[in-house]
Amino acid sequence: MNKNIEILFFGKLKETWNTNKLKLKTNSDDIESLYTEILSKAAQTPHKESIKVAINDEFVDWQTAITDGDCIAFLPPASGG
Amino acid sequence: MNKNIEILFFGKLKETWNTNKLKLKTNSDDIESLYTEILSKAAQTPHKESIKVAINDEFVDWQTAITDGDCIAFLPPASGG
Amino acid sequence: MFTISETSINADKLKKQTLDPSAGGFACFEGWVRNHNQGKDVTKLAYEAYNKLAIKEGNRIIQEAHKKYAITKAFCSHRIGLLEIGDMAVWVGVSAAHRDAAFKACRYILDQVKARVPIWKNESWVDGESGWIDQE
Amino acid sequence: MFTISETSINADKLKKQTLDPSAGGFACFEGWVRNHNQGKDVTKLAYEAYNKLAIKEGNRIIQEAHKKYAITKAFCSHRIGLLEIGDMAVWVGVSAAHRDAAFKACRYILDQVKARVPIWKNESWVDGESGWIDQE
Repeated sequence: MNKNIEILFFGKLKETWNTNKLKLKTNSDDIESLYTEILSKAAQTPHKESIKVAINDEFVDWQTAITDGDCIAFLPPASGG
Repeated sequence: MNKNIEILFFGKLKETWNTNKLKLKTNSDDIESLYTEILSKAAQTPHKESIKVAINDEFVDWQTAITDGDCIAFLPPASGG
Repeated sequence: MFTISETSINADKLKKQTLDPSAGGFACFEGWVRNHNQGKDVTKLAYEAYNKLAIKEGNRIIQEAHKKYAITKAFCSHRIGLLEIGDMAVWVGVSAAHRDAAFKACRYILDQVKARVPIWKNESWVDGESGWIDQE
Repeated sequence: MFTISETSINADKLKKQTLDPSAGGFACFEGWVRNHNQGKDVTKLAYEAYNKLAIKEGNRIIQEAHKKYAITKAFCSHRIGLLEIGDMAVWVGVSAAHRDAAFKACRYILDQVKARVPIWKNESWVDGESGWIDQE
């Protein structure tokens, strides 16, 4: 089923995807599939193992299901402090 | 040989000897002997193992020789901070 | 409490909030922007945050510190946006009855914030280049 | 540098002396007089020092911290005389390029000062009694 979602990119992942935000219609059922789907839009190959994912402002794991209207974020390793 | 010395007491040792300073003439050759000599003046029995000793503003050990004019200090365990 | 600050961090105010009449120990850490990092001359520095998640995660860390250590109060604030050399980037302060808990909780909060709170550093260098910084 | 202070410790001044343009990390500890210690209600507190030896030993500790850890500057000041509830008794601050050295050196200085510097605490309690305090 088609879902309308929003994707946020942070830090160096903004450069990887050349944007900080994507709105798209997806058939992907979970974040893992969504990530594979959007890899074709990436300018460089991201280091997937270091990426954390969030849905609607909360950390989740890669197997979390996507539902219509979700805001999904891809986060590189934190480098604050 | 007789030596003129000064003894300083700090912290609770002032209560033990009821003074913060003694001037005396002593035949004791080292601090250990001096301590034994002045024990008779103590109001309570001090806990010798916890006492540190100094001569002329520097830590020394109990076997250090006493010379004329020395200022000897008896120090209970530190409790600053 | 964990906060994100878009303007200069007010260390005096944070310290006043952290001190407590019942707590005899206060430990604090400040991180400052310096003109040199990992061998490069830094001209300026920007921090970006995923604000909502950063505030949630930062406050979870403060709560964890309260559970792990016998502390009275703990605050942490992280600056975001464009910072100049000499600006404060992060402040952590903890009050506690005893020094051991104050030190350990202060260190715990700082380490966990650096590792887990979604904030990213972007440096600009004298050679005109800039880049996102990987964790130390 | 280690100092003995017969009046209120000026934490702001000490902090300014400790911060350094090359050091991105600053760790600090403050010990405050509280109205309760080891289960007793404290009304006032006095610290006595063997000044000359305390200053020598305190500065030796600072030198040791410089040898053991990669730090930039370190200061410690201990208050003596009669203190009121709410007064600062001790301040330790360390600047360093990295947080680990700053934290460890700050803790080292505090612990060593408490253990080795000839300073003694005398407390007065609400029951009218007073006494010299043994180490924690």
